[in-house]
Amino acid sequence: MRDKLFEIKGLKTYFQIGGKTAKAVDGVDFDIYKGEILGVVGESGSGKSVSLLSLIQLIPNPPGEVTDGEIIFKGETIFNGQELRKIKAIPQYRFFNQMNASQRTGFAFLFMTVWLILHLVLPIPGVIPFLGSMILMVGLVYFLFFNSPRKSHERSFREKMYTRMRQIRGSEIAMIFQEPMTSLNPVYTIGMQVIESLKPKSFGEMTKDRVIDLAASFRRSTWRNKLKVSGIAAVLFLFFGQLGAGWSFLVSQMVTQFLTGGLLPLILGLLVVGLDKLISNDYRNANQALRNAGIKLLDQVGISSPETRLSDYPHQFSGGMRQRVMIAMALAKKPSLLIADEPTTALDVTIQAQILELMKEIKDLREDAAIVLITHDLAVIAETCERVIVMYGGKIQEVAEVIELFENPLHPYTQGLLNSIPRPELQKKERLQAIRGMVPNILNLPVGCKFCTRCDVKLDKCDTVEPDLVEVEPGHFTRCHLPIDAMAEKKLQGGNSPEAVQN
Amino acid sequence: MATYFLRRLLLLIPTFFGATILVFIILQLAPGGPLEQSIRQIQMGGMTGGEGASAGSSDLTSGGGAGLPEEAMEELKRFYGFDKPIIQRYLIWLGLWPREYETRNVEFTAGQAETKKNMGRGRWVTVKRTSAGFEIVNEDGTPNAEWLIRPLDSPDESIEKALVYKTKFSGILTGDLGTSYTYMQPVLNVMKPRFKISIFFGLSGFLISYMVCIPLGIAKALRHGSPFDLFSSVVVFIAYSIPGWALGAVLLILLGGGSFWDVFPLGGFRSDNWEYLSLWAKIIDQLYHAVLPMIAWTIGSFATLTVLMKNSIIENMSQDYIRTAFAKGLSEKRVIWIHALRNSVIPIASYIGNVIGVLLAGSYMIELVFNIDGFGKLGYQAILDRDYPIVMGFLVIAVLLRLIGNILSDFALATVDPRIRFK
Amino acid sequence: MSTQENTSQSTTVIITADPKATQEQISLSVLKKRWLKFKSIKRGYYSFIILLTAYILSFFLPLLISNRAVVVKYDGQYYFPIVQGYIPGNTFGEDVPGEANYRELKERFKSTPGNWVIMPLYPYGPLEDVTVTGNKMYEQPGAKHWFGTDNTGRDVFARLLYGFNISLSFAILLTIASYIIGVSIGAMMGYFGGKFDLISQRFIEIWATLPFLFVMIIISSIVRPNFFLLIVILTLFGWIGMTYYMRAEFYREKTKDYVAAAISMGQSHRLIIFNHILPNSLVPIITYFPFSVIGGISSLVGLDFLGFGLPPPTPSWGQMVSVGLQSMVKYWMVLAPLGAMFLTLLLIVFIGEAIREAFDPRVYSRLR
Amino acid sequence: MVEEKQKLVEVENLKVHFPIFGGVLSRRVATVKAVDGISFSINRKETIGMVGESGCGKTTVGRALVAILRQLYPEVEISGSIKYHDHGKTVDFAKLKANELRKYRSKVQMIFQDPFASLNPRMTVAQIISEPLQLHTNMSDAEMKERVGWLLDKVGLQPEQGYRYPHEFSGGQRQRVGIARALATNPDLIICDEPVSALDVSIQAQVINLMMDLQEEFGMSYLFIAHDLSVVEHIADRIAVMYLGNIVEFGESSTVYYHPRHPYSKALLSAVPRPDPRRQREHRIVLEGDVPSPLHKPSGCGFRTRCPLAQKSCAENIPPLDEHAPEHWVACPIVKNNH
Repeated sequence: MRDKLFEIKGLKTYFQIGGKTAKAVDGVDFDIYKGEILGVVGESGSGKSVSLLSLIQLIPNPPGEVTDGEIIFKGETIFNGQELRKIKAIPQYRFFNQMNASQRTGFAFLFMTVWLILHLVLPIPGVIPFLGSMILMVGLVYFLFFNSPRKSHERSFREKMYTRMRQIRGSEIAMIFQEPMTSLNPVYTIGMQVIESLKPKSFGEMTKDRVIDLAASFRRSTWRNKLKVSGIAAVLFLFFGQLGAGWSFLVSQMVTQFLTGGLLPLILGLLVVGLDKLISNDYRNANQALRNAGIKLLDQVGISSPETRLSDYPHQFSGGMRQRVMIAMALAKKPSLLIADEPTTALDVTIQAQILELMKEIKDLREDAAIVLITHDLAVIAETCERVIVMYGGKIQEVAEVIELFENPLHPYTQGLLNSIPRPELQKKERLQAIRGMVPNILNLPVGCKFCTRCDVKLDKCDTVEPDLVEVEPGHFTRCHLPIDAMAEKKLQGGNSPEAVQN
Repeated sequence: MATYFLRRLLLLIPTFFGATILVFIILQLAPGGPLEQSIRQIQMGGMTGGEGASAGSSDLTSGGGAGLPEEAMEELKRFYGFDKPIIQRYLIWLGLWPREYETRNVEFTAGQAETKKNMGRGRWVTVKRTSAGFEIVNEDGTPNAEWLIRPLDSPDESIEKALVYKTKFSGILTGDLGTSYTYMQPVLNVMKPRFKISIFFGLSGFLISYMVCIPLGIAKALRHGSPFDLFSSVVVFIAYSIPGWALGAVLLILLGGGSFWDVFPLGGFRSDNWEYLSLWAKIIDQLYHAVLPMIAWTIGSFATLTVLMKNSIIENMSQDYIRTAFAKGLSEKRVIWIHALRNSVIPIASYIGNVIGVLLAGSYMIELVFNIDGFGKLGYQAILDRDYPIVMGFLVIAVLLRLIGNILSDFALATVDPRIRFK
Repeated sequence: MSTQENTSQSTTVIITADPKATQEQISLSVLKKRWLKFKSIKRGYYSFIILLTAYILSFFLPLLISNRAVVVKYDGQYYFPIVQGYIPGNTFGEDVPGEANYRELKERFKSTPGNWVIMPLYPYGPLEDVTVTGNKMYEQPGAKHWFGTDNTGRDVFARLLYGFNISLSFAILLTIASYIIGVSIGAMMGYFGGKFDLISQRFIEIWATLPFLFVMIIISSIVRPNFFLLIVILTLFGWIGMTYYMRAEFYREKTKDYVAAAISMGQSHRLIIFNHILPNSLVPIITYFPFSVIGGISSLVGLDFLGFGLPPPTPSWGQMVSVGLQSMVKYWMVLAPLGAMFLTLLLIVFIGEAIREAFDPRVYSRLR
Repeated sequence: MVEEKQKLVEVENLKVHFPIFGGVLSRRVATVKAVDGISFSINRKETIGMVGESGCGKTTVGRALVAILRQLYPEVEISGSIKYHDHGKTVDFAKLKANELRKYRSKVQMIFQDPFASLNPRMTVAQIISEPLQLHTNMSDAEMKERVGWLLDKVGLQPEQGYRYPHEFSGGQRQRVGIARALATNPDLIICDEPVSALDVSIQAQVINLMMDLQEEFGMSYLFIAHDLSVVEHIADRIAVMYLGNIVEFGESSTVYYHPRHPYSKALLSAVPRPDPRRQREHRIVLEGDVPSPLHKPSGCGFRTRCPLAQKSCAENIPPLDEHAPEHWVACPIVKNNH
């Protein structure tokens, strides 16, 4: 077996929705090996995206939270659920822990009201003491009612975890998302965003770049253009100047206004050129190197004329092109893991083919880099992946090598998924073998096997007992009573020889 | 983008004319105009109408200046330009139709063929009545080209009246807002000093509210649900529930030294002895007077801006591109200040022009409460006095500012949002 | 699938999870669900209850706060001045000309058994001034006049409460009137689009460029407005804001497939607008309603303050403030009406926030 | 396919253009040629599949066939004809006035892509389904109630569920409601605009089965617009492949699916991923670039900018749809010459 890149153990991610807990991911264990293409397949609400987002801690918190589990990256534990559980055991507030939230606010307001009434009763000495007393009041209310030691512990735990995570994101794990149309920042150029994933520029550096750009465009513009701009500015100055002066039409005044307007753009231009001179050559060279790296990245993902496209904005790109830009950004630091979350769902088939080809190409760039492809489309899995995880109801239902999964699916859900796709061997207009019923709501999952509400081969115990994820055949895990029982029986028969059967 | 702005600029023209026509019609058709105001003044012996318009207007609409002789009425009408049809008056006001000035009456009794008239500065002309009309002849007998003449209606058959006048094109398009009836000065001259005061409050209020609201909005968004957010929400709620001038009034009562604490001056823009103070004392005095009005000024946009900023940040922080930015491994600070902020100021940018529009026109109440001789108060007083040139001038400037504000909004929007630039 | 979608989808299908459970559950329309959500936001809900009660009570103010007695028994006969209105003083044997002074009457009847007067809870009216004996100008707040009296000796507390009813009624009527115009014009602009939209937009742009309050002052300084005329004038300017929202709303809703479905069935424009799109465009109408009411109250108080609002004897908050501000020591005439306005507006803000929260819940999510 | 084919709809040279206004004086600056001269016909009881990438105009064709474009976009320009044969009578949907159209609206209905947006959230399911009945029949309330119950039963929902609101249903159930609404007036033709692409994989098959069952029972025709080629191949009798507002290939579904002739169809089909991990994919044709914007359509053949076989002559005029084989039309002279 290859080296493990990631180990995920017992991962749980819960969302708080309207006072209820949605167990989006509820105890997921899997490994990612170096250099593999792993497919994760499932329908909406199966938890496939959330589990991978949990892996790089991109779960919006609130409302979501990675509550438990362990994430180990190359032997280093980057998220430790045990530690978090210990913190959660600390009482929430410093005082009055028995109060609920509305009581707490109620008492806080009562406290403040009493304080204010005291001010009305007692003589008011002046403004400054009054303000001081107000500040004191606010401070006291906070300390008595809202100070929470648990929160600060939790905050420092998360801070530590996120700090480490940010070092890993981008450089070790990169991610591309389903919606290429919204995944790029609409107000920054492609160049800025691509170069940012190589090296984020500070505000000062961005200003410097702006100056360099402006100076270059000033130098580049012909004298004709410069005169044109000057002329327009001069006329505008003259018009508004005269308007302000009540149309005096004094010649000297008009000449001044005209000249001011005319010279202003030139002076501004020279100012920018002057500023441009102040910028050091080292900076320019470093900048140029970064820019070239950005161009190379865009070129690598198949964007034509990358030099000019660097200064375009995302809305000037089509969906497929944006997804290429996303891939370019993800590849910037040559990460060891690329997570692609339904990268082609929003795209047309022909563009999907392009993107999938591209993903395979980048696979060849780095031997040991792994790719996780999340999708709901089994056909895409069949074409690209080596190993497949099937998810349903926030749990892994089946794990197998891709050929094994398609030829010998053990879980009824996997079988159902495969059967509901029209296949060439079906007669035309023949009814498809659909899975009956609906995808259960994530807030209201069954107690036993998550698939029991739609399963055609359900046993009685399926309603109450959830099977474990068991390795039925080498490398083929499944979470279904039927194959597990069958295997156990086989083992029993095989292990205990004929005597056992006789008994 | 150039065509976009060119279009916006071209659209300014019809909007400007539309708006001024509307107000012109309202003002000119309505009863209780400057005419009645003058009549009342004449009747009451020149008493000024400070009591508020409430008492004045209605009882005059009916009988009007019944006590005045017809002639005086005509004279007044002509003075205010009410003897012409409204379209002509509008065009005159715009400066597209000649305005009559330096008018003089001439009268011909029955049979009289010519009369002499003093045209000022010791010059005399002879006005002749012929069958074709009137003729003006200089003392030396040459026809006069400088003066024009037109007949007037006369109630008395036997007397024929005419008006001798000069014309010029002078109106809003030539930069002439007319002459104030009450101040007897060009409107622009009346407005200028008051304009400065309003700009002082408007601009500094604008800056302060942006400087407070944007960081506060961001902080609230990032600490949504925390005690800090809750406490600042209380302030926001209070600011929502009290109009700026009302807060000003309360502050004045509490801190102005009337019944409670004496911390700040009662109002005014500066102390009376401001001229004689040292520079440092001048600054202190100015600030001292400005604190309360400024609070009242700022509170108006405080709640809206803060909530707008907060919601905008919250909304943008849950966008996909923020997730992309985090997935790149950027620090939280950078994601907020570089990626979320620029997108979040888009709605605020479109709010900027709005502020410019309200900058001057929206401050009557605060200026009234704090007794500051600003632009708003001038407009208010002009309405009371029926000083139509000032009212119209005020409107023109308010409309222009609002239009410029709209363009400024568009410009600000185009600066922060490149998608607009390529429309 | 993004997490965002994940969470939002799961909120929409909460009830569908278990088909058996749904059958028993009473089906709720969207509006009912919103109402339940609003009820669950305590601050807004209680504010709503308080404001509603206060508003309803304020219609019965003559029973509670008035200088006219509720019942007078005099010489074996019953009088109901509140209902009957003006009763001359000599009816009850008072020798002062004019209306009976029931407070004095009450004092007098204490000594005469069989005759009695039942006064309202707070025995001062909003309109009785110094011409009534016993009333003084600028009386300090105290047990007799809770919030003092004004420049003509009228009781500030009584005027305050009557002013509450007037302000709120005014603002609500104003908002309804301007919404009717704004919604219909905006809806037509959004639905029909094309030339009609373009022309209306130009007109609205012109209309919106006018400085609203200034033109308002001009108009009300020319025509002496009464309650309804003032509503009409303010409506002339107030309708614009809604058109933007409704136009945008109709533009958006029109592109949705249920409208395409209705068109494909051959449904008429009128029914598509009223039965299909309008019920789905209620969110801005409902969420902005409280804030428009706030705007209405502020406008009225402001106009009253400037002296261009309701005609003089009407109890109005703004008028009290303008009198009070003339001298800094009559603090009660500024603080009391402004305090009342503040409390009213605060309640409406709470209601408005809760409504917004119920209709347009913002999911706060944060990545790190 | 021996039974006699009865034509239901004949589309001839249909063009749908959307003008774009811009510039300082908002004059017409460009035209989006969403549909640029297409002709095809639909027989009774037949399913026509229509495939193509996004922006190729397939949805516009569907909307033109139910004649809702003019109401949705007042400025749209429609030319050509959509002849609808209603038992001996023939009407042209492209030219009929709105009030005359109303009589025929019950005969052509539509199912929409997004089950969340196509049902009015403020109406109960029963109200939604009874709306077309109110408009096109004179049923009494009791009859209507019965009919709605029957329809709900037909699409696999319980009649009691009629009193609920759309938001209480899952995506698949909503799509069933949409089908019931389309079915209410016994239409001859149902336009299905990507009816399953918003649904979960396991639900898609249920809805497709339902649609096939209903066609079996009621005998209406479908125009099945989709981008999922394997589904289209399964359900459709004939397939039309669209590219930039034109049909580039039209024929029996298995012919088009397994033996495409037009280079675009070939590329499109080879790009479809197949659920077979052992399949070798060396011969996959990966097209370069994106579909050009319909605002700047290339001259001549729209596909020539991405076509591996493109020649100079392709830029000259739009290739007509020729019958390359019996019942198999292809709009590419080069392929024809090569055969």
